[in-house]
Amino acid sequence: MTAEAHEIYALLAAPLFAVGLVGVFACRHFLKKIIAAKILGASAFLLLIALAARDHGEGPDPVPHAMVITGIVVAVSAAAFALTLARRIWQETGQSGFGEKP
Amino acid sequence: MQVFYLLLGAFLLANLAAALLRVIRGPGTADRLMTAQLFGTTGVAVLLLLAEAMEAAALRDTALVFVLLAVLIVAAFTRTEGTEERRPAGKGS
Amino acid sequence: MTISEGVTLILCLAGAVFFLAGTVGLLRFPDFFSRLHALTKADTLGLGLIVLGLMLQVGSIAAALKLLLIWVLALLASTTVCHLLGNYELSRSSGGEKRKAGS
Amino acid sequence: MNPVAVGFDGLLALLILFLAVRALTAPGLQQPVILFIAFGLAMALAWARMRAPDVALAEAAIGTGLLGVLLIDSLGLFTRSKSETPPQPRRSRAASILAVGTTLLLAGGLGFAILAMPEAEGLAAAAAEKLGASGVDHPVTAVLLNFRSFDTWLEIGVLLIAMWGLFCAGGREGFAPRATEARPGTVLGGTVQSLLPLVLLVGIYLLWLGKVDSGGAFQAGVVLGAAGILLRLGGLGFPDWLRPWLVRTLLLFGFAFMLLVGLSALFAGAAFLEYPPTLAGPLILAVELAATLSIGFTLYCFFTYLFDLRIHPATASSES
Repeated sequence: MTAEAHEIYALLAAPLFAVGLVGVFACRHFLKKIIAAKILGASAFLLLIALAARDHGEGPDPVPHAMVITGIVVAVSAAAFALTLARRIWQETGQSGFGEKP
Repeated sequence: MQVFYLLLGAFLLANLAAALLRVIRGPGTADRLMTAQLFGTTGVAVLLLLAEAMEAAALRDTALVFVLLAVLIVAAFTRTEGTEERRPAGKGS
Repeated sequence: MTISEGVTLILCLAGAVFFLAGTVGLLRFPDFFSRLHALTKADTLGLGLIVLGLMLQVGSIAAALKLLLIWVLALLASTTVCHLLGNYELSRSSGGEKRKAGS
Repeated sequence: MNPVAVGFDGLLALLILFLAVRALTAPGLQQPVILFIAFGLAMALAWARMRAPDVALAEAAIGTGLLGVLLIDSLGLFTRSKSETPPQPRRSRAASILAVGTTLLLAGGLGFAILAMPEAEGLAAAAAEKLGASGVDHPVTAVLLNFRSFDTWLEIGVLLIAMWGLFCAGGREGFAPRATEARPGTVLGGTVQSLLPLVLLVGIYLLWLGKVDSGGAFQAGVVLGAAGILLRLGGLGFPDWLRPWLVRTLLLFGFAFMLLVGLSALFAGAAFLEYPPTLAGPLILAVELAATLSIGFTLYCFFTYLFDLRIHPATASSES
């Protein structure tokens, strides 16, 4: 495993974060907002793991790995909750985004 | 040999990238889902190649999970579409 | 390079060719069913060849059997997915809605 | 150093970035959802490349198993009874330029910051040093269930709260137990029948593997949850014998069990959730088992609750 590979993924985290953050605000539909938030989260995980691997080379640091595994499960439960809210709003009002005319 | 496996993996990735055109063009959802399926199969192949290239046997378990759950997405889609039509309730109360 | 490595090389390359064929079919075939046909069959065969090639290289029998299991499961998944998608498209096109042929 | 490796990683990184951008800019909902599922699969490959098979396992099982299925299910809800792309006002040119500009600026700034980030010691050495006393041989499992078991406990708490949130936001507390609607003889039914034992086996295998290698409670829990989803999709409804009190017990089980273990450690004079080294192995196994059950069951409930809710909405006006 070369050091360069981790640099690539660490650098990938930057545009991913930007895309996700802008997406959270710019996308209208709830579903897309949720997807944007998930991409945002994925970029943070990516950075954690990539930096852990960069600083250690052989034998990755188990602490960030454990954190990311926990994070993935937490992120998915948050996404499930957000989806439920979005679906309820859609069923009650017919709105699929904020500030939409029903 | 390691280099060969990685090279082959990169080729399969390029394959995936090309297949994305079908997701973008559609026309139907079924067409698009087909590509998600392709991602599954090719992903398994890439994982197995990586397991060999990086000498990380644990990646084979990842591939196993990939392939076990490959059917879920499409099954969820056809089950969702198969259920009878229900309109969203009480628009604007 | 040993003989087994050579065989692996050839098998994996052949697998890659089938993956390529599947993708070309997915992109170039005019209607849904031929695309489905091209994709699900070519890819499973490609995966099978790669699995076969890699089986020669893994050290233990257990690992080789795991690879085989992965391929068998891929066959099952691919078949099921093919059936489900085909069925869906068929019922949709015969259910009054006109199927859009090609892209 | 190795141009082929750099080529592979570069290609994968570009693919991931393209999938993310396209998932958010594509019209309609189908493309974004399917591209996002592909994004998850590509991320799993990236984890594999970074020698994080534990993370790759979790991502693969969540991405293909749970989240993808939830999104596809929601897709059916949102695209129904309206045209596929609801008429939306076109975004003005200025707004698009603003969005692209902000993205580029943010990406550039963050990229610069990441490159400038100093190397850190990390905790790998500390974790490796204490591994002998943790009761397991796999460092990631040791961190999850011994060194940082407090995080894991709270994380199971988050799952519990999320399920609670689902009950509140969904408008119906609990499930609608219905008889099996299995359709014997269908291809999907047959596949589920042959896959299910294997999925369960792999779940248990992963749980067992966590002691020595990549695997453990989270991955096993996610796989077991996916097994439940498979069953639901195969036609088996929420089982009748799962009475509400049993559902609550199962949801609470992992959290309560870890709390009990933690408190008993506290009364024994140790810190909260501190295991005595001699008992660490068996205790971790017990905690893992409880955590796996709870995680798996909660994830299954996420899906089943939403799936049933879509078919049988809770709101009175749509009851038929």
